[in-house]
Amino acid sequence: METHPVILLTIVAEHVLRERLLTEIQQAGVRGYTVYEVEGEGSRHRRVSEVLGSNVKIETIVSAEIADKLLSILKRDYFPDYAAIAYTTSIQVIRGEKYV
Amino acid sequence: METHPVILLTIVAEHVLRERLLTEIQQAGVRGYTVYEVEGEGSRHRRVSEVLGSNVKIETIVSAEIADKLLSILKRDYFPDYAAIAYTTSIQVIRGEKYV
Amino acid sequence: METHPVILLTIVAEHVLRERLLTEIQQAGVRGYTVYEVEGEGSRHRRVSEVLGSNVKIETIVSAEIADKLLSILKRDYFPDYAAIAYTTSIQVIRGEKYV
Amino acid sequence: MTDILWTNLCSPLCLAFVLGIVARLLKSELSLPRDLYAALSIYLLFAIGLKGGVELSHTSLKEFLAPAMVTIALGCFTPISAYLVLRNVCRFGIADAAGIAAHYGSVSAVTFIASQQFVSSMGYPSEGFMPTLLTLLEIPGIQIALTIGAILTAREANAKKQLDPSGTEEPKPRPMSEVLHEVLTARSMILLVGGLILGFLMKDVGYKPVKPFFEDLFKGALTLFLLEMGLAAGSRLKDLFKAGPALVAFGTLMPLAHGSIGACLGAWAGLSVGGTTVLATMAASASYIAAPPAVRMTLPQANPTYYLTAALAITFPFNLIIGIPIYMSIARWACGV
Amino acid sequence: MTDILWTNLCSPLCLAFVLGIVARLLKSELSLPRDLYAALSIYLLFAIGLKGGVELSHTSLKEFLAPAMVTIALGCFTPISAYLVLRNVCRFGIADAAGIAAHYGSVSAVTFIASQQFVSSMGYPSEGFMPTLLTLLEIPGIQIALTIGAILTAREANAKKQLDPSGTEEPKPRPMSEVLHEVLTARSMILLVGGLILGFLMKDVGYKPVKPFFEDLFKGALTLFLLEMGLAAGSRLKDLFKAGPALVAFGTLMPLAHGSIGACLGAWAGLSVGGTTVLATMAASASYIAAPPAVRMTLPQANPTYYLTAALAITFPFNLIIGIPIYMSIARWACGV
Amino acid sequence: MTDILWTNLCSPLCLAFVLGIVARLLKSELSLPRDLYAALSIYLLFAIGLKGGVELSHTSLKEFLAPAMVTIALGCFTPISAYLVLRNVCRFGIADAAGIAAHYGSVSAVTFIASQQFVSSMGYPSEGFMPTLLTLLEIPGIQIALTIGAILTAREANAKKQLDPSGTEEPKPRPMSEVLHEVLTARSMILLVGGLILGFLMKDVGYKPVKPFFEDLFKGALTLFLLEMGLAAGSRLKDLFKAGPALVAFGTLMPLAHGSIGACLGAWAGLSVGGTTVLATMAASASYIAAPPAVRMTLPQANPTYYLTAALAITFPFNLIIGIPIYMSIARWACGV
Ligand SMILES: Nc1ncnc2c1ncn2[C@@H]1O[C@H](COP(=O)(O)O)[C@@H](O)[C@H]1O
Ligand SMILES: Nc1ncnc2c1ncn2[C@@H]1O[C@H](COP(=O)(O)O)[C@@H](O)[C@H]1O
Ligand SMILES: Nc1ncnc2c1ncn2[C@@H]1O[C@H](COP(=O)(O)O)[C@@H](O)[C@H]1O
Ligand code: NA
Ligand code: NA
Ligand code: NA
Repeated sequence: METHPVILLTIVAEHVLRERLLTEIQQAGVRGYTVYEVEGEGSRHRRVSEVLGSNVKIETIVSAEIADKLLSILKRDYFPDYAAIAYTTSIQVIRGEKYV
Repeated sequence: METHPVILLTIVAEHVLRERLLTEIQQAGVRGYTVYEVEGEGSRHRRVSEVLGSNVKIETIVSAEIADKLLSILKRDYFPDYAAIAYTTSIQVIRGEKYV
Repeated sequence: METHPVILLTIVAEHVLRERLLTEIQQAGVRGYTVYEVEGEGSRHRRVSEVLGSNVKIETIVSAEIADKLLSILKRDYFPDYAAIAYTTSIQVIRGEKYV
Repeated sequence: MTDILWTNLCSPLCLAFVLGIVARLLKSELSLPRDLYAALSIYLLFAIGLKGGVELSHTSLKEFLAPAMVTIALGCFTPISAYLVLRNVCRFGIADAAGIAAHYGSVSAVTFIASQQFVSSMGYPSEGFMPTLLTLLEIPGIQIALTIGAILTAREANAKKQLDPSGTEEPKPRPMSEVLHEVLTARSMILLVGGLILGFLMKDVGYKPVKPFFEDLFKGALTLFLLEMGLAAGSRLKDLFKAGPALVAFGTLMPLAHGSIGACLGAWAGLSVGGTTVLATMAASASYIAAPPAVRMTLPQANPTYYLTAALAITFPFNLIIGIPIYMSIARWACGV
Repeated sequence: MTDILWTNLCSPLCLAFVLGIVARLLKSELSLPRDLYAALSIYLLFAIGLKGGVELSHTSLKEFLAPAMVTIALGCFTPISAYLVLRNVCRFGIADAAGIAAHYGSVSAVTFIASQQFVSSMGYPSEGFMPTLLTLLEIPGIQIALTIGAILTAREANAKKQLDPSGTEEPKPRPMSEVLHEVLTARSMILLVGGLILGFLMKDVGYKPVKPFFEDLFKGALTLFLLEMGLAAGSRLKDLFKAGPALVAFGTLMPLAHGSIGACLGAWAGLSVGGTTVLATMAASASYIAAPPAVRMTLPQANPTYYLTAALAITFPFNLIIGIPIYMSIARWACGV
Repeated sequence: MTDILWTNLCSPLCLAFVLGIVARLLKSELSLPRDLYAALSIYLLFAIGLKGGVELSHTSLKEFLAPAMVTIALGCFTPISAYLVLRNVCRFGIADAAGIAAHYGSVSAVTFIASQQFVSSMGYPSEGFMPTLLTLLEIPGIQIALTIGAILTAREANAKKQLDPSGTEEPKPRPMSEVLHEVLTARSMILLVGGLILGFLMKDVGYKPVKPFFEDLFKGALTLFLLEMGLAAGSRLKDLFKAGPALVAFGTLMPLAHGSIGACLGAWAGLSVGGTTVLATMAASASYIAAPPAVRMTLPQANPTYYLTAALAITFPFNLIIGIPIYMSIARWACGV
């Protein structure tokens, strides 16, 4: 089976950001996303999930440019004040044209 | 710690396919799987989760051949009519023999 | 956007281990983790989730040394008697210093 | 009549449904947690079954026979009539027509309950064995429509293949027996039928201690459930435009037709005004618990937007708010009251 | 007085809250499943609304007007007084002061309910329209404090930038209208206001069949909810040290001040002893359902440890256990009983 | 006797359990959502505790002392007798024998409740302090069996190592104190003991307003819970073959032996027929809420298939359907009725 390399961008962020981040990635032009609830701890070590909900994890398969664009937005608007991380993984898909 | 490269096959599909896909991967000879509920949107953009449940994500660590076999089955039987995606990631494990 | 390669260590284990594994990774010096509930089947094929809960998946972004240390601990203390697997993935982050 | 409509609209059930729609139109983040929704639907189905089973233990087979026959007849007739109208009048494709017909051939449990509540609040309690009829009506419609869909789409695909044999590989079709097993052992069937049998066996003496849970809380729990259904319907409203006027007309006129036939047959089978109204409502209603997953799995080519919008955003509110009072009027006429 | 305090402490609500704290201190794994917590809060808010709406349908506009005015006045005054005290006396930064003030300017629904239960168990039932006042008080405080915070932090940021123009790029600020929409359509608002309207429309006749669900179970469900709140408060106790004595003093003295003002205004507006106590409690309470997400989204620079610890681990238990009986004493004095 | 058995079988509890098994055998997709299961078990444990605590506030220490002593004696005896039988008669390994014994040394809360319901429906209500005995019996059995298991497996491992010192590195053993802490602060303990203390403190006056929630709904909620237990037991049925006839014999005869001893001790301690039956049932029952995670964490070498199948698929249904009526017969004889 012939496969194509694409990028999987993963974002883990505090729950109040859920709708904002989904809007953000859709505006950046992604073709789809997968999202689910997770828990976690990080540098901000805030145990606030009782009232503010836990974390949300968003995964989206994108081209390198869109990944880059989204990472800059995250760096500017979210990383300074919010609990949020992001990383990219190289993956292989069979329908390359579906994601770019 | 000595590690071995193997393949992680990830499938995200609409919820009604859950049992069928699990049967499918077990028939293909996988040695284990991990499965959880997610939400998402893709090219089919169907907001049907109120009644049909959301999506399911299935992860299974497999050899390259089994990954290939499963991808062909998905391509033939599921991608045309159902909301479903699949991708593979290269990962490292310490008990390589456990997964092939 | 400049990115740095780091390691994502993923552990999937039976539910009773949740608190113990989180303590374990924190003692190993990780800077954060993400955790969520999953289901699964593996070589131990135990359908015990009715009473013992299902599985837990722990993801932590770490340096290669900590990943190695944690894998040895898992190998010695958990893999022999418990339902548990672990694998590592190479990922890219923009704030490399945040995770080591 | 407007009086009855207004009373009906101010019932907790209708109001909660409308609140759900409004909340969705206001783009509120409100939604019931998924497990609460599942818990409520388990509770409601099991409670209907139990109550029905207890009542059934007071019923003689004789009273029950004619209504049961009539119900099965409705279960065979409605999917076919719906399919023919959808295909020939509304001009839907085979898969879409069969998919929608499966919903209208089956029955909506919540509409059923709402009609039960309505007739008893109007002083016409329905027969105790109505939940048994509900279970009789649930399955055949889905199976018949899916069988029609499976046979005709396969024939169509074959025809295409003969024209162009170089086409892409076909997906493996699913055996019909698997689908039947899924529908027969679906959660809603087990809870309804299981509840019926349990209620029948435990009788009044066993039911009494669990009655505060399964009966006294019933209407309140149903109110919450309708709030969630309103949310679901609200988020489908904008699909009404995609669906087009043909679907809207179908979703309101077909129920009226099926309801009228149901009312006549019910009265003929000797049901009371209440029972006749409930039977008419069942015939008029469209399933959205059992049918959607069955159709999705078996006829994936059918577009879910059509069948979900029709069942949830057109026919359900139509029956809840306007239909049920109308069916009662017809039932009163048919029963000669 | 100690008698009343002891009775209050032995109420199921206080006991369940204490049990939650103790369980957390013992490091027990106990926790309510997330969906149960969500289900209980939906149930409680909707039930308050419904009940209040039914009662409202018995109320004349005249009785209601003065209390409503007074409540809105409280909603505008308390966030400002809280902000000024936090900024000038407790020496918090702008964002932290505004964030905390948003909580104290709004109202805690559970504290509200606890005071309602308390006064009626003491023989002073409160007015039926109190839930309406609750909804009036919920929003303005949050908006006012957030507006103060947004304006002043923006001014501060501008000032900094002029000193050092080479600073890093600023995050895009969020439009205030988005925040207002979020607060107005938040789950708690829809359920409370929606419940009020539904109750008002369905009247006693519609409410009766759902009463076993929404009224008889209310106190038991609230007991479970307080168990979870105790767990949440217990896990914040160690933050008390991080928070420092200023926050502890603020979290107990500010409620006393706001409560006294609320009691005087309530009595002046002609409320009964029960109603006056409940209004005082609302003024004294700090929101932890509506305020935290609004503050987190709009003022991310404000440290959540401060506002959550103050609202949940200081003011909530203080009001629940000691505050409410005190406000009732003040209310009795203010009403001249 | 067959009469009593039939009545018992037609109780909502047994019927719901059987429905669950049947649904699983039919391969139905039915399952309670996970949070509903958790919610029900929290509710049931807390409600037993509360009710017991309120009743305890009516009990003199004198009546309570002898039954408490006898209960602790049972808690120390049953894990040892179970271990010896499993090891020497059924020929299980050390870890497996200790793991299973931990379950039979502890107690099943649902079996306890079922026996309470059964005796009161038979006209022999049990003493109010029975839930206190339940909590006394829950812990010691688990601890004793785990201690036996930990010591003996360590000794065995050492012996092996001396024979073959080149073996692989051993996993770090877990400190016993951690396990004790986990068992003592487990959810079920906090809810039961916490409920007892709360009930004791709030007395009838505090209990009254929460009674509709915690008491009137109890049996209905328990019925739903048993449906889920039936599903769980049903999915273990095929493990019965793997488990072998020794385990089946153990899972039915050991309860009879423990139940008989419990009945004699209960009658001797002055309990009524109802209380004696309930005590016998507790002795006969096997835990499947507290014991499994404790055993899994401490004795991972023990195969969960054995202990879960024994507790859930053999002993639980045996006690529920046949055991409890038998223990009542023995209790009547022992009490001389
Ligand atoms: N090193 C890490 N590995 C995995 N997840 C992390 C890590 N650091 C942070 N996270 C996740 O990202 C969320 C926000 O992190 P932070 O901004 O560091 O507070 C945390 O709550 C975790 O869910
Ligand atoms: N680009 C994407 N990135 C991540 N997940 C996706 C993407 N596209 C689709 N998905 C997931 O796969 C499901 C089915 O996609 P589709 O078949 O495109 O409708 C969606 O509901 C998403 O959960
Ligand atoms: N090949 C695999 N692919 C994905 N997940 C696996 C695999 N094998 C095991 N797992 C997960 O790891 C858990 C423990 O596996 P095991 O120790 O093999 O019983 C299982 O319950 C699965 O959730
Ligand atoms: Na129908
Ligand atoms: Na306030
Ligand atoms: Na026992």
